[in-house]
Amino acid sequence: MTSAPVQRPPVDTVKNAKKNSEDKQPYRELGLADNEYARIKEILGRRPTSSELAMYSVMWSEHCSYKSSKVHLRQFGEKVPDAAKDILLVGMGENAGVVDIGDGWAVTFKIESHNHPSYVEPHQGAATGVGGIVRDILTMGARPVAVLDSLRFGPAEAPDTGRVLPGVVSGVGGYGNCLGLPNIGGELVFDPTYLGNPLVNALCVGVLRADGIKLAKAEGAGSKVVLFGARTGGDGIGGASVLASASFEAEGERKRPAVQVGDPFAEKVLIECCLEIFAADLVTGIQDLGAAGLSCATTELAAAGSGGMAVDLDLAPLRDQTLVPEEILMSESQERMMAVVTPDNLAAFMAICEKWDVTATVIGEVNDSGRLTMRWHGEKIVDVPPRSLAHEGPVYQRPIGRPYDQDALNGDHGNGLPRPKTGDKLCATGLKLIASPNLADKSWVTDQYDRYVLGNTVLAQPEDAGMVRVSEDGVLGLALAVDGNGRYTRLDPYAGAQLALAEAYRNVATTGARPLAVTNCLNFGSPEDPAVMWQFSEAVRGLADGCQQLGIPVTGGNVSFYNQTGRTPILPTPVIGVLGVIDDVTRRTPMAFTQDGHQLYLLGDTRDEFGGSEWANVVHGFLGGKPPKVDLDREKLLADVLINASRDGLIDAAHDVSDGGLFVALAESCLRGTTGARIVVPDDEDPFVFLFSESAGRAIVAVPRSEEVRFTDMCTARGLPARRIGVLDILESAIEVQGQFRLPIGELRRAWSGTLPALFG
Amino acid sequence: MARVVVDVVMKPEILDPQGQAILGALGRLGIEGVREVRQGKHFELDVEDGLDDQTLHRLADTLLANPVIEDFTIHR
Amino acid sequence: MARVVVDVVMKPEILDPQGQAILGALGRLGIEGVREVRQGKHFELDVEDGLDDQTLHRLADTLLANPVIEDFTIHR
Amino acid sequence: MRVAPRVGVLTFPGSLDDRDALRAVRLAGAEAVPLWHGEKWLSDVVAVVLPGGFSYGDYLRAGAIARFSPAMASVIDGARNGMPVLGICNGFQVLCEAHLLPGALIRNDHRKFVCRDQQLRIENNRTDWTSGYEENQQIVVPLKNGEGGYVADRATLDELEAEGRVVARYVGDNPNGSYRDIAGITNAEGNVVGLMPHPEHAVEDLTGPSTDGLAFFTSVLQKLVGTPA
Ligand SMILES: Nc1ncnc2c1ncn2[C@@H]1O[C@H](COP(=O)(O)OP(=O)(O)O)[C@@H](O)[C@H]1O
Ligand SMILES: [Mg+2]
Repeated sequence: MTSAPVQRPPVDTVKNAKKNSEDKQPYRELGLADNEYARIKEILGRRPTSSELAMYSVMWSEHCSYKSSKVHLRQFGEKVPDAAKDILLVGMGENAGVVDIGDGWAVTFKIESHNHPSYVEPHQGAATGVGGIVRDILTMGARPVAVLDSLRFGPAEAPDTGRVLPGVVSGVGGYGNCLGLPNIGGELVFDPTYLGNPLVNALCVGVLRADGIKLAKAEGAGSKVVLFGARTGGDGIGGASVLASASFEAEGERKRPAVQVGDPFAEKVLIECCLEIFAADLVTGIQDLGAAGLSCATTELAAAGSGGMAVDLDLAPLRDQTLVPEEILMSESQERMMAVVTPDNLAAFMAICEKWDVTATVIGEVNDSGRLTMRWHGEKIVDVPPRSLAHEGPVYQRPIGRPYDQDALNGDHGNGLPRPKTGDKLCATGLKLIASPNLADKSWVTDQYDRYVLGNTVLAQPEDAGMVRVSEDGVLGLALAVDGNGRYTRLDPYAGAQLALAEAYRNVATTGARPLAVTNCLNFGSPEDPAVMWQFSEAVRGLADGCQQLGIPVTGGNVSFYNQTGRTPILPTPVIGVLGVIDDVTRRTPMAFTQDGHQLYLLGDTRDEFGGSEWANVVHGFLGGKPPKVDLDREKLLADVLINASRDGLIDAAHDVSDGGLFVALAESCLRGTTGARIVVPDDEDPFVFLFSESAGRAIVAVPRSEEVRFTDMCTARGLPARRIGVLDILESAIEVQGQFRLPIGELRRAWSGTLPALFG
Repeated sequence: MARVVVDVVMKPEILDPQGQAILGALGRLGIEGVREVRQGKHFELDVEDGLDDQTLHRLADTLLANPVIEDFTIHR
Repeated sequence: MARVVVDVVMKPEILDPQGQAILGALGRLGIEGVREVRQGKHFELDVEDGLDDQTLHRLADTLLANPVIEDFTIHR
Repeated sequence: MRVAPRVGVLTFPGSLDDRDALRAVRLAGAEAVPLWHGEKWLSDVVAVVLPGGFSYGDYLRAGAIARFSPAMASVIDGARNGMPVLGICNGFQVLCEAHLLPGALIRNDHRKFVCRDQQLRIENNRTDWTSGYEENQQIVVPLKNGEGGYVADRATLDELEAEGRVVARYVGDNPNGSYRDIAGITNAEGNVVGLMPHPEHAVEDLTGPSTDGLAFFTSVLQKLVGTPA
């Protein structure tokens, strides 16, 4: 024995792997199944080196390979509506989809989850979630222009919610604000099933010229592979420690953090640097480093390009000099990008990086060998066909089984739940709903987000959809809304996904924008649980069919499995983002009631539908029966009317009717505005159903008297039910439901705005 | 009454963007010879003499530091 | 190479919202016996041995602390 | 036709509201000139806006690192020679760090970032940047900051009050714990103004809560061209 200074562990080389082909490897600890490991050996004709094993394990993980969801997600591609084919410039499969919005402009947008990290370290988990999705958008060649965040937590009053929620909100805000991206919308939902498993889904949208799209491919032998941005550290490589201890002498525990800390300033600089590089047209391919870091970036670039790449891993700039190749390959350090640059462009590329003080290093070269090879200290440690990692991962048809309690759940409609019958009780029910955490004022959250930066925000929360002007010298705009409903989806996943889609679609149309495309984040429990897989497959089918019927394509998204506490899964929660376009942002329709004497119309049909409703949830803690009926043709018709009415200047305000029903919609528009409303319950309606039912396909609109005839004629001609239900009244600062109750706006506001501050300070 | 100091720093393996930003600025200030900077938090507490070490530790662990990403030291 | 620590605290007459918030949270945690909390910053620098005291002082005075509102101490 | 005066907007790494400030300058009728922190040369501009944002991430103290940039040396020279300089939000923090304005800005008392439409009272309309307002005019502009609490020692505060150097004060709830509700101050000469809220985000009906902020930019233009713009 010598007492030599700490020695670097020996590196497992390709040569070594050929020689000692039967060496035991810790593939199971890395999450690879026996058959998967066998396939790797078959692909390579030998055992993998430990670096290769690291790469296969991350690239073939559920998160990166979509092995349980792939067979279902295919429907999104297969069911792309014909009408949408020519606007879809980039479809699913790239970092984010891109749609053509006319005038030479294109938009790219995508939603992604960061659920598990946000539970462990709420602030950093949420922050890096925003950072990751912004890089996806940037990678397409776009300038990121806005973010939205969809958040779900356990019960609002639970102590752990008091830990997680403020951290998540400060993380979303801290990162997005520091990047200078306006936050224009999102969701905030509480339900007990999210207590040990919050959902943090972040959406980013970017704008680019339609001819400026960048793709993740490494083409052109001789081109340089440049790693730029932050240095690589030991972040998020908990898994690699298994490798380290098994293949190296286990000399104490290696300290590798599971938590990543974000550096929004570094990302802001990286964005500006990339945009300058794009403007000068200096890259042939580009990829962000997200999950699976360098493993993912190198294999995806190589697999999509001319097929070969040689990397010298020693050249990767490190934050921590003790990292070994396996760790470098798995590290999820934030704020990094990889570009493919022709030798001619390299000097110009480097000069821009220098201007922005961004570290940039050539770490490899594109070739036509068809192999991805990597060297470390002069030895070859990786030699793989890149497609085998990036595209040819395992695919599973997981067992599917309807949950044992589904029929019982659907069969119990809660018919016995007592309903308020008197005016006083209806009023008390309304107040209780509006003060409940899911429906209360969200400004405790949204006031922590900058909605003004960039100076193009036309609408932001609490409006139905966020809207931004595409360019400051035009009036073309885009609108975005994101919605999900776990309770509806639990009752009927096919319908629940469609209801979420319908709501986001309706929210976009309510502002006057034409819905154009869809992104989605599918948050579910374990795919190994057949009941969860049933929920998942039904939700995907529902969403794909729904998009086809509405004529808008799914352009991308994200799947998050294993959202459960112990063996109890969260409510199945597909979160749907819909993007819309508006020709003239000055014609937008806001939600606020401001004009005295305007006539209030309810569009759509109201039915006795309380399955999964906020009323059943808040008042009775009950979940059962069927969710509201889905009628997507009706949603289309409603959207057409809202869009045309906005364009022709027939309406002054509009708000969609969803959670909490008509009463909540009226309350929100009054609270946002300056007038009260006098409402008459139609003779043939039950007041409770009229006020609180959650029937889909509805909206309220305020119509100036001068436009009333034109507006109602339009509805009649198109066959959309439109009922006059009241009038706006500037002198009456109350919601008065004639013959039932009169609720002063002040009292309403106190109930609505007090809830979150009381809970979170 | 006694003065207790608690210093909180990022765990060494965790990225410290704050320290990095300062290091970058030093060049512009024309100061050479600083190799590494880490920025942490410094708390000064005035505590009654009866406050025991265990409570102090709990205080640091739950309130002053975030043990997921930070380490702390107590100087009594 | 040497480790230098610089601690920065708000001047006593400047309000310290973070310290106050911690003091408030202590009650909720059921911790008694803490009278006052002030939150400052703690810097750990790795400096070359040649770096003189004067430069270090300038570094603290111009960059690490804002003398308008903060005091600092250097521990070499 | 007279040539529009050149008003610069200085971008630091991490500046965010620089485009908005450029737009506001343009809408006011001046020529908006982007300036880069690394260049000492201020491109012949006759006034400078230091925009909002998080220069260098604001990790150390807001504005602490930006003040050392080459361009700031020229801004400081210019300011001492009477050039109009407006610091908005992060720019205000930079001006304090650079000692062009007294006091400092610290973490909001509620320790959260806050974005809201804020009512202000313009108390000093004799500065280069506020001459277009009536004295004590109330305006609404966006406020958005995490470190917006204005602090200074008592002597400084008393001096500011006595000399009428409080340019703008918060009306209604104090949003961040600023001493004496101070939202903005000026130097003794009235050419350097620092303001926490964001007038450049209240210059268009479409995107702001009002157009109340525009007068900051028309005021300086009027000063520069001598006649109403
Ligand atoms: N976490 C959040 N981030 C940003 N905006 C949010 C968030 N939560 C809710 N909002 C906004 O608050 C408003 C009301 O939300 P919600 O009632 O869920 O809208 P809707 O029912 O129309 O989908 C919307 O404008 C929404 O975008
Ligand atoms: Mg809505």
